[in-house]
Amino acid sequence: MTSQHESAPALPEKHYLSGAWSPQDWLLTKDHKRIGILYLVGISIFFALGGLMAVLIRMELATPSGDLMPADVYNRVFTMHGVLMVFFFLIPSIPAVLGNFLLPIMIGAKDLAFPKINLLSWYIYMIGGAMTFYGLLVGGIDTGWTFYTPLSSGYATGPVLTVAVGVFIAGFSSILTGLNFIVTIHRMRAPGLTWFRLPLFVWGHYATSIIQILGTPVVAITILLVGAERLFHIGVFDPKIGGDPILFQHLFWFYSHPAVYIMILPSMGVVSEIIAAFSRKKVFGYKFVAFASIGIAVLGFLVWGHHMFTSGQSLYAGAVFSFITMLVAVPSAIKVFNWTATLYKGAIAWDTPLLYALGFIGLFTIGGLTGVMLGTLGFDLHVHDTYFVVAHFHYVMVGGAILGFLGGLHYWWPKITGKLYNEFWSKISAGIIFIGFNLTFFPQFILGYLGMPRRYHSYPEEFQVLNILSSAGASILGIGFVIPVIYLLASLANKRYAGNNPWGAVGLEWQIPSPPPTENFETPPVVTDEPYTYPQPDEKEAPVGV
Amino acid sequence: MSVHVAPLKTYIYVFLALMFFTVLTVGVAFVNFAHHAPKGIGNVLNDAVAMSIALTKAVLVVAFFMHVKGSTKITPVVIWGTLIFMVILFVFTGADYLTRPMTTFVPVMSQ
Amino acid sequence: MSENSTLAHHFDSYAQQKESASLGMWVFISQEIMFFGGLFLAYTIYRWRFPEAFAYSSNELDIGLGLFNTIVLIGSSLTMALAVRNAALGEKNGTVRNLILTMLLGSVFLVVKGFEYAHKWQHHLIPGPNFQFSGPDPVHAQLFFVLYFSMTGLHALHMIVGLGILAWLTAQAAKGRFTPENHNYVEGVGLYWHFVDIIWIFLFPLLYLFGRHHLT
Amino acid sequence: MTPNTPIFPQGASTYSTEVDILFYVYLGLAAFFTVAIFGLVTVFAVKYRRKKATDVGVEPQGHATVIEVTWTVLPLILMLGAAIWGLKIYVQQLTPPPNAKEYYVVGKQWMWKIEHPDGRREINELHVPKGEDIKLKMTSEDVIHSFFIPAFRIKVDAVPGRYNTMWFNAAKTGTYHLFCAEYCGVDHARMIGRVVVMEPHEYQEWLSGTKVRAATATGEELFVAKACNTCHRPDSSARAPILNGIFGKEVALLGGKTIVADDEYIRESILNPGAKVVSGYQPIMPTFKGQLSEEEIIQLIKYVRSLSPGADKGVPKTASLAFSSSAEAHP
Ligand code: HEA
Ligand code: HEA
Ligand code: HEC
Ligand code: CUA
Ligand SMILES: [Cu+2]
Repeated sequence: MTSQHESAPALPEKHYLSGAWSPQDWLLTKDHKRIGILYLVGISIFFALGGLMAVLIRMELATPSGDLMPADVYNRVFTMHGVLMVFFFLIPSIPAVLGNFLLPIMIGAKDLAFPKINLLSWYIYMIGGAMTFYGLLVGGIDTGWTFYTPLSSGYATGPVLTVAVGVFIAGFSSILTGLNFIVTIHRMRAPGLTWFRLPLFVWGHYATSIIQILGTPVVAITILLVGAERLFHIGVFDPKIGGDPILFQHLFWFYSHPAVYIMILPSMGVVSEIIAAFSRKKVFGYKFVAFASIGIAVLGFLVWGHHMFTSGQSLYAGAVFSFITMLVAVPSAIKVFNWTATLYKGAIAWDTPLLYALGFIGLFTIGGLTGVMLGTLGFDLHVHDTYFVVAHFHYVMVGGAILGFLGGLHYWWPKITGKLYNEFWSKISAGIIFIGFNLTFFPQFILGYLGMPRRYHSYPEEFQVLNILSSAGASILGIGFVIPVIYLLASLANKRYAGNNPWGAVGLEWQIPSPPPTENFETPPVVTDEPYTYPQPDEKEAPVGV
Repeated sequence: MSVHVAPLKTYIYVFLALMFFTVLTVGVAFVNFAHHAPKGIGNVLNDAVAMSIALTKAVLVVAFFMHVKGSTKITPVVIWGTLIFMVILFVFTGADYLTRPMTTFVPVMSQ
Repeated sequence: MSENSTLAHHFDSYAQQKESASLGMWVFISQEIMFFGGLFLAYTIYRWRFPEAFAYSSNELDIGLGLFNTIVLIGSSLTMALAVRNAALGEKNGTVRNLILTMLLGSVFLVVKGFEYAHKWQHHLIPGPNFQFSGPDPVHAQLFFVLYFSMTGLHALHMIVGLGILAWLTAQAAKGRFTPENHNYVEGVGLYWHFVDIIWIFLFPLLYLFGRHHLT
Repeated sequence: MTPNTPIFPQGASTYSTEVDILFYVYLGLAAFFTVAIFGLVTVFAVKYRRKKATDVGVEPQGHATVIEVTWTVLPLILMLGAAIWGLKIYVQQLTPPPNAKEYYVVGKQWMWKIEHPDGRREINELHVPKGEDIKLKMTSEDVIHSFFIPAFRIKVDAVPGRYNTMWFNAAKTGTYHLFCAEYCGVDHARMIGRVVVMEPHEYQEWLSGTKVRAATATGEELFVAKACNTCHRPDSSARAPILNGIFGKEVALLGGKTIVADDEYIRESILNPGAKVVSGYQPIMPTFKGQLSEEEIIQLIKYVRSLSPGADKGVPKTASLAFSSSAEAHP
């Protein structure tokens, strides 16, 4: 990226970061942009914690015998890894950081509809996080992130209640964010910004919000019931009084399957933006991609039973869930194909965000295809609860969602901070992450097919070679994740300003200064164009690329 | 802006209707509809009647007390949307229970 | 749900602000419905599986108190609706009066509920080691009472929160904060209160009335 | 079918081969799509690389709906095909052949307790004869476990409060892994064991070679020891129904319903007698909850079943095809 030849852009005089910096100016801010930054701090902490747990997991699994830590410590480690990564990192990652920051700007609004609630949701998130962190400090819990009863309600040791309540609380942060987004998208769009002129990023978040509103409360009440059962030693799922543990699984997955789309849909939105910007083309099949988001959100609510094929769920229910699982893969396929088609005859600039987006497409495809395999009844009977599943979901969550998040972070970093990061290191680290990731998780597919169960602290010796590969990959991957932290932070001290539109991208967010002023727009914008309309070749436009 | 203010008596009528249905639902709870219905559906008939009455009451509250009639187009969409997902939750979970034999079974639990 | 009683800086008009507040409240209620939905589902499944246990357990509840409370709560819904109407008409005194009535009725409901709980306690109907049930199938009867306490407890919790908000709202109304143009808070709280009422409209037949016909 | 290399698991049942074939087909499909997507993305990214800073992409001409529909429908057909195939295999796994030998499995933190049809018990080991249909009926005494034999490509959860079943027909002798696949607490990773497949005659020898004397009493002894026989007496002064011949028959219950006396029903009658009272009797039977272990219950059930000779093999089908015992459809 070499956009610095024109009159060197200067930092605007007044912007959302230039205001007062006393603690209450941040901690009581109602500016969606500052709240986005607060969230960024929050999720980074939890990602680092979760990553630390991942490192411990991989160290333990380097040898077959459970020699590094006792079994119950290992169990706590992977449980906390899952809980932190899912509820405190990945679910809020893109919506609460990038969505918060960009969604109002992209639709030409001054803020989200309910700024106070937005701030409240951050506090709720942090309180939930603090409780969970406290739970971690006093030893962590060993229920698995899925909290299956009766293990979680009666048998597991540790501060299950604390962590469960932490997750319960954090759930409401997610709900409130979704609520805010829905109202904002419905009510705050700039004049002329019709639904089909919305960036796909906004569509992705709209779909995500639907899931947050309709799914999260169900898991909240479920977790509450588990907590009550633990507290009073008798409860709704308790088999001793005729309660059915499988009902817990229904309720849990009613949320937790759609929740995986909370993780991926925003990421898909980011990828759509990046692909369009870096190939300077309208996203191919814009409407198909937009509706695919909604399709995923709705169909995503109809497939949860594919996590329960071995549980004793009825055959008929299993068959229905399996078939609809195939249906839900279709909108994802539509997106993948449309992104690929967008690249066709584009003018593609190999900047770091694009590298992440391409990585996303490839790795999400692998993750998704293995998901389809898992959705196939006869096959799942073998690989359920083995490392095949672990590999599947890391491919979609790390290879998919996180790469999307990193891509978005790099893409909008100049907008958020007004600074450019180091181009060289960013490309190097993207490469390291790609290699490390595949080395970590590809061997796990094989392990799973060989039959290595997940959540195993020790394992038979014949699995060791693949496990060593995986552990080696994880250390590479870990390095790959640390480098961006360094150069992104370093860029803040950078004297080079990014300018309003370093990528030559279209979209409302690129028409305002970087970093944006507190009110976003001096004059309310009026939208007259379709999204992603790139000017035709001969017009001399923003100089970027190569 | 005080456009959608309904007359006082609307509220009173709705309240009276709600009272009527409340008393009705208590009354019919003691009638065994199974005696008057073909075997098979008889068992669920009482439940169906009670739930229909409750639904009617809910609709009254939503329509008049909560002013859905005077509100924007999107409100019914939100309500119907939510109900659809509730139905999904019930139907799919119910489908599992209805199609697997559920003989009750109290396990011996060690602990 | 609205941000402010005056026009907030990020809105262009009162209409936009009002519509946002209303949509926000509805989406919130949508969330609440799903929240209770989990419990209703559990109830449905278990009642279907253990009809006898549930019928006999249901008969332990006091239908008279249930009916009384239903009337009280619907009455409070009426006063709440009237309070909203008053606010829309700019009738400050009427608003305050009806809000106070709403709180009063809400409190009556909770007090009666408290007596019911105490009664269950005396009759050893609290699930757990001391649970005693003379009817058939005492094991599954416990399941009914677990659900009874979860559902009514959560409902009561919503009412307690509602009462707190109502107290605050009444104070605001007394200060004359609400105008015909902008009384979004009153409307929002009204929606919430009616929602709580609707939950009870379903809880009452489900918990108190089902299975009565078997046993008469 | 599967070579015994570190990359491919051992396959040792008739069923494992079918899963493998499905897997290989899937692998081909997945490889195709992965290579196609990766390939196209890379080719485009290289070929259409931005040359000048002012380059913009070329928008396609004409309608794209045909393309969109094609790449929506084609994958869908492929996937639905695979889903049907998977369903076929699954149905097969959920429908044990009628004459399968019945083994009982009880999961408990953190061990597997297994009982052979002849009453022999083992812990964490399962010896089975080759080439015979083996049915495992399982439950759990505490949390959910999952009985997983990778070489047979099957696992089924052992859930407290219900019986799930799995079946297999081992095709090769040998020793195979047995894992607990559902996370069940501290020593989940140690809840492992072996499945030993033997030639039928070896199995017979093995059975006779070891003393069968069970750790706990047999069902008949329990029936006396727990004083069941004081009420369930085959004479006219009995206060309780005679249990001879009830298994597999319909029983009339108080309240007008009927129920087929299957394992679950007998089990419930013992543990929660009040739940379903036989019409014409007083609900005086005490609960034996807390006085019997899961294994003892199985003994009692087997004993009650043995009182109905002939009925043992053919539990009538009740509601539907599913995991539970009462659902084994018989052709
Ligand atoms: C971001 C998170 C995310 C995403 C997006 C997905 C997406 C999908 N998942 Fe995944 N999944 C998880 C996270 C995710 N999953 C997690 C965390 C678990 C484990 C939970 C636990 O137990 O701890 C899990 C577990 C899981 C299971 C249960 C496995 C088991 O426990 O036995 C199943 C089974 O059906 C499944 C299926 C799918 C499917 C079909 C998709 C689909 O949406 C994928 C669709 C995408 C594609 C199909 C790729 C693109 C398409 C093409 C390139 C077209 C060509 C395709 C074909 C012709 C097929 N997932
Ligand atoms: C978003 C979700 C997410 C993410 C990102 C990850 C990331 C990783 N996961 Fe995780 N994983 C889960 C979600 C996730 N996982 C879930 C849900 C489970 C199931 C849990 C359960 O069974 O209950 C699981 C389980 C799981 C297992 C299986 C454990 C078992 O079953 O026994 C393994 C094993 O290899 C593993 C490994 C890894 C590795 C190596 C990474 C790596 O990608 C991590 C690499 C990251 C780092 C090494 C950190 C880098 C450090 C920094 C960036 C610090 C600097 C930052 C600041 C100072 C701000 N994970
Ligand atoms: C105090 C007397 C008493 C004792 C002791 C007793 N039962 Fe019963 N049992 C009954 C009565 C009475 C019934 C019928 C009413 C009912 O279903 O509860 C019954 C019913 C049953 C049934 C269902 C029979 C049918 O026809 O459907 C089974 C099975 C059973 N008992 C097994 C046992 C076993 C096994 C034991 C010992 C562990 C046992 N009973 C001990 C009194 C007893
Ligand atoms: Cu038993 Cu895991
Ligand atoms: Cu899923």
